[in-house]
Amino acid sequence: MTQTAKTAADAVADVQDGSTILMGGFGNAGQPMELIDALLEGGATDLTVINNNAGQGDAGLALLIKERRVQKIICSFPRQSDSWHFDEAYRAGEIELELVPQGNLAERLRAAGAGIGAFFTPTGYGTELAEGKETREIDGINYVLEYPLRGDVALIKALKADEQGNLVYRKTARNFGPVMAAAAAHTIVQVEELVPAGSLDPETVVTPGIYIDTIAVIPTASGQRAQAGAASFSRK
Amino acid sequence: MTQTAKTAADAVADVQDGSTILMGGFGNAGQPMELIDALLEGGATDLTVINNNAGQGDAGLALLIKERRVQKIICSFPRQSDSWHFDEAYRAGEIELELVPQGNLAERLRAAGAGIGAFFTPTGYGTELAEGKETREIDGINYVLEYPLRGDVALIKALKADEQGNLVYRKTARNFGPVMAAAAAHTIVQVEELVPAGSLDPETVVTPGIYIDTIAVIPTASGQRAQAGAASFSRK
Amino acid sequence: MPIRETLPSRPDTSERLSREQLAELVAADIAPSSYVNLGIGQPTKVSDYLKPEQKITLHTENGMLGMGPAAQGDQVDEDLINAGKIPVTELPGTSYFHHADSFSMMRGGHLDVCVLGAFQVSANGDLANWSTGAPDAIPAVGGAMDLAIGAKEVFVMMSLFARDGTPKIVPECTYPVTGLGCVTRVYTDHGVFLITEHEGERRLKLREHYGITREELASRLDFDLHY
Amino acid sequence: MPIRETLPSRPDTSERLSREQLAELVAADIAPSSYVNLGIGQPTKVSDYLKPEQKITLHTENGMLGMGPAAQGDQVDEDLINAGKIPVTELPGTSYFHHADSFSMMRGGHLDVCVLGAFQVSANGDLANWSTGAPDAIPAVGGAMDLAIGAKEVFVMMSLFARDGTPKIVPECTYPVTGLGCVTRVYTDHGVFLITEHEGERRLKLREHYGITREELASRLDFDLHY
Repeated sequence: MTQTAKTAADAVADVQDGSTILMGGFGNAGQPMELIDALLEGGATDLTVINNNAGQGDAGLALLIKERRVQKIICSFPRQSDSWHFDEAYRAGEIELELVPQGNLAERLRAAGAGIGAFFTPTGYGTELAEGKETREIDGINYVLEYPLRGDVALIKALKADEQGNLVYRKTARNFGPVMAAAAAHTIVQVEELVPAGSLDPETVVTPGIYIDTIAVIPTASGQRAQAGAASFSRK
Repeated sequence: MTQTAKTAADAVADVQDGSTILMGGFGNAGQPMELIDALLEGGATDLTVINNNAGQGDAGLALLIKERRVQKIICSFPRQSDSWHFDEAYRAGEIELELVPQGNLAERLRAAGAGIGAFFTPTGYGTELAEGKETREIDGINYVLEYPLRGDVALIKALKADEQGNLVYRKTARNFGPVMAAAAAHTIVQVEELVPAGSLDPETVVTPGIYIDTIAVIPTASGQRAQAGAASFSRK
Repeated sequence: MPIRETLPSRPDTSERLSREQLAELVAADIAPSSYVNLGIGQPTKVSDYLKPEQKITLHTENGMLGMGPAAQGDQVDEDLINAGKIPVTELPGTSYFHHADSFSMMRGGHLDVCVLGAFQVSANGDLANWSTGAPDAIPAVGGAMDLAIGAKEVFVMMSLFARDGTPKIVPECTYPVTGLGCVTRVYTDHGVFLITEHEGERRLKLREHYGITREELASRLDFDLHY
Repeated sequence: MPIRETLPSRPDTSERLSREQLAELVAADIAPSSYVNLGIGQPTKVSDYLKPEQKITLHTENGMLGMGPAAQGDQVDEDLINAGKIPVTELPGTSYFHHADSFSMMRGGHLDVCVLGAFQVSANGDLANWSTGAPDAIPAVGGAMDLAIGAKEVFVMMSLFARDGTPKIVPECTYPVTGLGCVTRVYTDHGVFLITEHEGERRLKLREHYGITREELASRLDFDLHY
């Protein structure tokens, strides 16, 4: 059942210490910044975070890492020009890193939501990142066996939700949102706008409401969005 | 590269004897009837067909089976009240049947398009349909290993295409279209309308044009659609 | 928990339930706001008894959430059908998705309840509902095996006894199985049975009985009945 | 075949190619109507030389087909970025999709060409471009391994020699590999190399050379060069 939280703080209030958190976003696009801020405020710690990156600049996930609230991160691209908080924690041996090729990260999340027990992927075969993993040749191609990545909680961002939790996204901010929504026991979405059931064209719903537990409405003006973008882009 | 065929006959002209054909549709919804008619006319034979059903009534796939052009069918639900042509061929031992649970059928097609070598699914474990297949217990759940289903050709139906082959579907006629489009070496779609590139909202494209090789425009009036529906529905 | 344990008004227990009463009972036992898949046949009738205030969202495995009632007259549209290929309607909040996404939703455990018919259910929850195993039958499975293993709760609706009087809840299925240990409740004309985990074993418990005494029920079943 | 074998006008072969000439050469070699992913860094420059009449569709792995040029001024939108997190624009015919769909598109072999940078390429097409293996480095892989194995053709763009003069095409990679036997062409300042299957073996063949004689090239490489 989809419920609407009054504030971002209410939305994340039940996140427990030691949880595995799926965190949407590719860089800043689609990163649920206000939900992460609320999580920071809320104090949950010993977290395992699954995100494409390991935080950038001095906001969101980067601050969670700075405060040593993340004991382990599973991601594809931690090192960026502005990933200084992760870099410091990593070099100090204060955060565990599981590095996963980006497509395997996406597919492992998809498998969790789709009830697939494991799958053979060609990505990473023969590389350091597949060391110790089960491999198999099928029809002349070599594959690595990879397992699902499940979350206790997913924090994602979408453009709009209807009252039943159906979601539409905006441009490349869609990224990991749909697969993470399905891969967590409890999915919390921040949206710019909440609309009545029946307002979204049923053909265009990207994430059906069945995957959404909690909606937090965080209005953002398009102007701000563009400006924020101009200020915070950094080369991968 | 996406090309537009002048007629349904042109669209399927290159289908070879012995091909594996992925055929969209769940019952009549989304069944590319005119493309199948053209295939019937074209004469290709010794086909392997992958579809949810095994034809209904005296149209489309049912006629291909009647004419003994299908040597093998891979499907989930061949037996229907009006599957008489399949029933006759099957009882005569003139068609081979591989019965696949519907979700495994969809997931095996998805795996083919997604470059997954094989996957562990819980569906069918412990049943006759998993006999002889590799199984594995993962985290306390029993799974069966299933392999991709690839096609030489996919014949599917959508509502609209733009000039680059981007597709949108209509209601439950979407069904197997998107996974089949990605699972075949050559995908042919019949659409009711072809629109210029840029006419479809990029957020709402269901099948990106990269998966589409040939478009055949077959206009259908909504009235006809509803009438055909009223006449041809049959209980699963 | 998406399962309601008590009914506002239980049916009279002195007579066996009619098909309509059974459908009403199942409908009343589905907790508000659940996502539900109703199988073909008898389970479809459950939708007639779902109340708007229950806010149930119906899933159909051919790619839709938010399915409305069967289409009437002009509403009939061949692009809008349910898994039984019956024309249906859409409700506000509907969404459409492709087959792989739809079955991922089932297999991934996102549906709260699925209601299925059955030939047999074993006391530990094995389900047999796709094939009678008759040698001349043309096999067909559809989404039965996916439905059986996917939902959080799998309810079976059936008559307790076959026409020849033999029970359809059995120590072990003799018909080909659809899924193992997947059924959580069995709704029958003569009683409702819960199948729960008990010290690592799944076992069947009688919740209530209709038109038959507990003793007679126990004597006609080939396994130990728990209460 | 989506690969063009001949150029309208080949560059002068007496001098090694500049980075711009190399990008132009790669762009010209991409067949019309191809779906292409350009990796981060040097390969991004290829887009400056793609001609509208080539009708190339660019893919970015963070969920978009039909990517346009980098965004300028008011066009900047933080929800519309490429894999390098640079703001970009959309072209008519764009589509958006989620990460699992985007990487399925790559892994499933649907892209015609992907152009990547590299630290090393082996003569049989192994690619090393994600890690220098330095003990104190923080590892990061992103989509490199998916790009390496996914596209029908994998083009590498790099200088042929490292700063210390050692060749970057090697008998066997000494840097950690990104993918095995995946590279099909190597575009370098000193020559273009094709890696093709020959009697069950993948081997490297010189297509043309720039600012270096064939003999000098052969003498500086640690393996047998085919022509």
